[in-house]
Amino acid sequence: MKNHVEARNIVKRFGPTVALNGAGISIKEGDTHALVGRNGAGKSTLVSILTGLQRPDEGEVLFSGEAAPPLADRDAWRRRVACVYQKSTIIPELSVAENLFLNRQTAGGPIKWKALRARAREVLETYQVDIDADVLAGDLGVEQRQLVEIARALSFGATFIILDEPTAQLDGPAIERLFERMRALREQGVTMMFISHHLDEVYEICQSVSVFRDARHIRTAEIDDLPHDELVSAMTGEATATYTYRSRTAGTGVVLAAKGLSLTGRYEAVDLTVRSGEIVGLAGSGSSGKVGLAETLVGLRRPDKGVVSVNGTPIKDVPSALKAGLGFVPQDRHHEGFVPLLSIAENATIPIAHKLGRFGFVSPASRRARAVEMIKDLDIKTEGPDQPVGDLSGGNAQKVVLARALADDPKALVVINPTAGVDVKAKQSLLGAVEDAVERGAGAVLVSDELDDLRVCDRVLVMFHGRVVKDVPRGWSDHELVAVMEGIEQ
Amino acid sequence: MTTSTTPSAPTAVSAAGPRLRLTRFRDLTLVPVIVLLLVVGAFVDPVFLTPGNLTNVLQQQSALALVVLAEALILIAGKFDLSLESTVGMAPAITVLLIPAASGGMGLLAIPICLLIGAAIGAFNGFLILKFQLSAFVVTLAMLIVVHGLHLGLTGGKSLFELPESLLYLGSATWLGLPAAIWIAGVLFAVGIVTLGYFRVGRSLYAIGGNADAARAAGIRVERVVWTVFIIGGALAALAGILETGRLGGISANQGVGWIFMVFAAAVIGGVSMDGGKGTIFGALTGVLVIGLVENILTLKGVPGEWKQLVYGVIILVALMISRVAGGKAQD
Amino acid sequence: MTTSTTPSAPTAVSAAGPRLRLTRFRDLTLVPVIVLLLVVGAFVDPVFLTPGNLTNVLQQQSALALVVLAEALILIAGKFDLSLESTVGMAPAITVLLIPAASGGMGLLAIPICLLIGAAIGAFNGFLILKFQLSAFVVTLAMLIVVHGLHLGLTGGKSLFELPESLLYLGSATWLGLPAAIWIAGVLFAVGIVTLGYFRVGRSLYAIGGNADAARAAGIRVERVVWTVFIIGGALAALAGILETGRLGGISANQGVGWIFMVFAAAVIGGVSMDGGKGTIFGALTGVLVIGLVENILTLKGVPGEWKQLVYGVIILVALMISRVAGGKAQD
Amino acid sequence: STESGSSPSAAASGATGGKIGIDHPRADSDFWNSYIKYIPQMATELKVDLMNSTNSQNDVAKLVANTQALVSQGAKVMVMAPQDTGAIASTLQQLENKKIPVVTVDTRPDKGKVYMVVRADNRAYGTKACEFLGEKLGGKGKVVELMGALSSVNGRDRAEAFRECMKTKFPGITVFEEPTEWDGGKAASMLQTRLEQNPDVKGIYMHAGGVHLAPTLQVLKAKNMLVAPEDAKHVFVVSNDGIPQEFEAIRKGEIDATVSQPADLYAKYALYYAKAAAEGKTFKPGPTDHDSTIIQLPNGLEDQLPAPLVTKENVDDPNLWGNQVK
Ligand SMILES: Nc1ncnc2c1ncn2[C@@H]1O[C@H](COP(=O)(O)OP(=O)(O)OP(=O)(O)O)[C@@H](O)[C@H]1O
Ligand SMILES: Nc1ncnc2c1ncn2[C@@H]1O[C@H](COP(=O)(O)OP(=O)(O)OP(=O)(O)O)[C@@H](O)[C@H]1O
Ligand SMILES: [Mg+2]
Ligand SMILES: [Mg+2]
Repeated sequence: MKNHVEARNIVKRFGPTVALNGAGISIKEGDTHALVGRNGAGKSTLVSILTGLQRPDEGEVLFSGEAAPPLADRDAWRRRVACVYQKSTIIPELSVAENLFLNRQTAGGPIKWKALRARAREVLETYQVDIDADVLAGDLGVEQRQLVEIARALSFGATFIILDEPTAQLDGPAIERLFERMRALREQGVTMMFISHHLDEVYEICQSVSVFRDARHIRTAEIDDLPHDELVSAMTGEATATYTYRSRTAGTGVVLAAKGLSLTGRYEAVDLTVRSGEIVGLAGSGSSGKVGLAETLVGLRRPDKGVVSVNGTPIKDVPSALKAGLGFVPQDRHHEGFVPLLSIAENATIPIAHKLGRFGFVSPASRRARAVEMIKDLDIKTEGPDQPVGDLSGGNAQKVVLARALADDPKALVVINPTAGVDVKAKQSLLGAVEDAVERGAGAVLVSDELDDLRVCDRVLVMFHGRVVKDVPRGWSDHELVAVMEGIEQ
Repeated sequence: MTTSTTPSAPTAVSAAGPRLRLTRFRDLTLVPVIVLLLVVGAFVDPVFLTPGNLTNVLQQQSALALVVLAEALILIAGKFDLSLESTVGMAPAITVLLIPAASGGMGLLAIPICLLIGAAIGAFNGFLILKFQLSAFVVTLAMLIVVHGLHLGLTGGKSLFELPESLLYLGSATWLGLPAAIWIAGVLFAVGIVTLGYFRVGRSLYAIGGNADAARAAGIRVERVVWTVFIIGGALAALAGILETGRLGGISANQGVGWIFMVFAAAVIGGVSMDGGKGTIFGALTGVLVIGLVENILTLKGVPGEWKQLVYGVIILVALMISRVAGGKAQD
Repeated sequence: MTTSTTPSAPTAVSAAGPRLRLTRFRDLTLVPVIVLLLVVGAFVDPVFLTPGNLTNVLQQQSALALVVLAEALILIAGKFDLSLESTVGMAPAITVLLIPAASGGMGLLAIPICLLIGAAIGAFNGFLILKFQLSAFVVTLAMLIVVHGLHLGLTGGKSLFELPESLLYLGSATWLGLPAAIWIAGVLFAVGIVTLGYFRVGRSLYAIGGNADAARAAGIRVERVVWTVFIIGGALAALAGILETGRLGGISANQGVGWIFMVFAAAVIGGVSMDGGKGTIFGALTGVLVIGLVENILTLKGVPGEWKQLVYGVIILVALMISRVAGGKAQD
Repeated sequence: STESGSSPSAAASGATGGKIGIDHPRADSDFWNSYIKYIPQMATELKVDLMNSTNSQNDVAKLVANTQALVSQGAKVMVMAPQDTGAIASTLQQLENKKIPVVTVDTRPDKGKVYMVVRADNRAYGTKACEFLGEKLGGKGKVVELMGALSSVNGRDRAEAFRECMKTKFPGITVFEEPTEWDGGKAASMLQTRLEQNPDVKGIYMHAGGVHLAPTLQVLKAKNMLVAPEDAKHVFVVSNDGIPQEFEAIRKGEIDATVSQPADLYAKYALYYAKAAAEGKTFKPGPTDHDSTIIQLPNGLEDQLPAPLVTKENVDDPNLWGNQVK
């Protein structure tokens, strides 16, 4: 089989940063090829070069052995390669139909909206996407938006598709549906490049894999020739053991309790108790209400009914929850996790600022000292506590958010999707830190879409349509848990 | 926004249904306000509803309307231009200095030259913002001062009233019984509505204002389009200057000064967002009309000068709240 | 989508080093500009560098400086307030109407009442923006008109000359050989610098402006802090009005009108971003000084009136470019 | 449709002629506020059928809009005070086409027909101020001139006349021209800077007492230069407008003179000529019965009302309008 896509000796610099340093990739026709590497390895940069959004400083891109078209000819690029970018390229203010046909609403002359909508419906139908072409894209959920992106990508008739971390925001069933689609495309002979931090997904869907590390290409292999351990060590550059889950016994004190909690449209009649020394998982498929519940537990949302108490103190908002001894990691670190322009030290110490000086004064020296401790404890890779968090890689930024949650030695910990978009190694140390905190006597709630994360939990509460339907003790199998989450089995 | 999306398919996500319908009518938010003003005006003074008076209102607003059109385009594309108000006075003034009234045949060049000056200012703004990557707000704030400074400096602050005929024509002529200015503004708004509603280049403004990176990925030449919008904006402001010059018969050193506040008020109560990608040209037009009608009613009613500004401000605030409540979503 | 892309690899870390250092010195960007202006000024006129003249510059800028301080706080917290300029005139004017000069002992209440009026305007702005979820730009644009309209309406547009002594005192007194206004502005800037640099509540402004949701999740009471900032901003603008009133010995109906342009220019060339979360109070202060020095030099040099504005605008534009080039990052 | 709705005040006062529309130029200046206050009073005295007045807030575009509205409401004569005399030409043309006579107050339109211009001679203000200062200073020394806005024709008239007179009659005097945009804050800053640079300034000419008086006194006071006229350190100050605060300052010896721009006469004769126009009367150049002269302009007539120089000697004259307002 010949190479469908090839990139050779690509060098790309952003100012002093070298994002790609002589890296390359070659993908065989009809292959589903994985690209893996730690955060900041240069994966997305390669994507932007392969899709003609950025010009490499050095090196060349070939499609089926031919040189790539000039950058200005976007349509030529789009016929060759379609892409679902890591950052959404949906325009929320425009309708789904217009998003599908962005900048090609018409070949010339005025746009015929009715015809456009009909064409959009056709495209959506062809790719079996059940979305109304008329709604505003901004009103769609994450999965639906992604489907629109995929449908749009495919509608160009390209035979090469890139998917940059498409699964990072999807839950289990949605990922499964995506994979179904990818398999169907592969049957039709479409070549794909798939980027993910979930190595099990790579094993599930891909035939071959390339590993990038520190802006360089490290290795390319058939997936069957590269066992999990070897893949991880290729990514990290060192041998990394698989994560070992620890066991512990829960204490007696209740650190976090909710009674008769309801929030219209999100969840209903939830009771929950978390004791010190235990980790309670919260699982559920998309829209099951788990995040809404977790956000209520920390005071971000006010329930319509019921009370949450931390350490016996009823809470009414975030400040009162923090005061009662709660620490938490919010769902989306970019959205509500950290302030990108502020330093690590500052981000990590916001909730304990009052302890770093008197009368509202915050001593920069003690703040720094605390931050240095945290950096050491959580093994945050940084040049120092004064570096803005916005400059950190995803995993390290997430560690800062966790450091903030742990800053005040919390009695109760609520952690939502802590490992989203984080690479293997960072994932391990994040989970390790949560387990450490619990061993120190805290009680934790861990909300996640990832079964791997849930494995550290002592028990998992499964939610379905806004209700807690089952309390699953440790020792579940993937299949078992997923069945409950899907509402197949009670 | 999106004049286009009609909810028809039964598959519509239930939650999206009502919201969709609201957004679709968002650019009609001010229509009831306009109806209300027409009723109030009729009670205030019998003259109000006469064709003569309504024509006057339209004519008086036509120059401002063109600047609102320009600003709406720029806002929809996600940028900002404060310097338009200075262009309104400066472009015709410089034109007069270049082509004095007595220059004979050259006089025909006055309009193109004036538009060119406006376009050049827009191009310079675009250059600083796109190539120098400066914030549009800040660049055009400085340019507002610079352009007006040029006007003051070159004219010595004096009003100009020996103007070439061609510069006076558009603002003072009557075509088919209506002032030419109304025709011009009307046609340009129609062009704007159609272009932004039905043409690729117009739709690309929404894409750029909504998500510039996504627009770029879709093959829209973002820089080129934005630059063009700035240039068109400058030219429209210059045209507004021409209409105003013709209407007033002279160019004072203050022509256009202070307009930008009204321009933003009109655009924003008309539903154009400061964040880009939202709003329609029709909505902006309703904003202009509301402002024009309010002014006219206050005048007919003879509100004392010292209270006029308060009444005016309160009405704008109320219109804002109405368009906020009717528009549904929070602004930021 | 996880936009989580940022470096941990050594290649990238090397890059962060210099950038970090640059941002730290960003608020010193204008210091070389100030030095340059001092040198230029010394050449323009021997009087320039005398303590008397420099004191004058500081005194003339002190009222504007307080409004810049207010705007900088509000901008850092990620909001906007255009109505400050109207408060500068309106708050002292209403105070005088409430407490006429001849009211004896009541006169001592003048300053607190004036500050309260300013605070009330800020509180109302905050209310509309936070509770009504209206855009700050738009609300305060309307409020600019409303507040000035109240000033005009209640005073009938007249200048007020008969002022209570206490209202005149701060703007005209001399303490330890320096005008009191300089001391007041100096102390408030020092308080601002220390609070925003070293105090929890000050740092929270950066957190809110940088990412309000993250600030909320970190336990900062975002609404309360933002509201407080609006109230402090209004009170500072009222204090600026008091200083200006004392300096001028009367309150004209136009006091403060048009200031907002200078305020934004000063804040922005001083490195305060329109996007929130960026900039320092010290930077804003350097912006004020640059503007004051430029004005002083232009006056000393006797630049003809009609050219002054142009020169002025060009200098601001150049200062902007300098702070852009020195500051490193693109603005938006 | 224009003659609908006869005003009740017309019937009550038995006024003749026709409805008179009046637009005021601004509501934020002391001089104009006094003028605006005189208008209804004079209208009753002269039995004029005055419509609701409008205010164009110093914006010529608003003036045009207001005029159109007043005309559609049935105005037969217009009284206006265009602060910007260039940009009113087409409006005057339209009014002429509609046979509506126009009386302008304070400013003389450059183009377009006017029935009568009611104003004092602004050039004379400049000359009077120059002569007064020139004599007091003995023909030498330095003078600061706080000017208005460059775009104001009255400001320019005063400045030009002052400049011309200084050049020809007192070449030994240096004049610093400061454009203040009618802004008290700018005036204070510029004066302060100029005094720092030239501590030997001996005279100040202010174009508008309403705007410049308070800041000037405040700056002089801060510099300890506010001393009696007998003192050698005294700075001679000539103001313009004739508002009560200026008279007060003259009495206290803080300033030396002002030109009284007669707000009351402006109001009175604006309405007087408007009524005459409505009744179809005509006037000829020459002296009038009220100590003024009508002169011929290319586009109409101008009644040049007397604008006396007020000094310590005549400051208590009860006929001065500034002594009549309370
Ligand atoms: N536009 C840009 N300007 C400056 N630096 C950039 C830019 N885009 C990427 N980089 C830098 O290039 C490097 C590689 O980034 P890239 O996004 O390709 O990583 P990635 O492998 O996709 O990481 P992730 O798994 O977190 O998505 C990083 O150091 C990143 O900070
Ligand atoms: N801001 C919001 N306003 C209104 N409804 C919302 C909002 N966010 C989520 N919902 C809806 O509330 C329900 C529960 O959402 P929640 O986020 O708690 O579920 P989830 O299990 O975390 O889902 P996912 O895994 O997709 O994030 C869903 O129907 C969702 O669409
Ligand atoms: Mg990436
Ligand atoms: Mg969720």
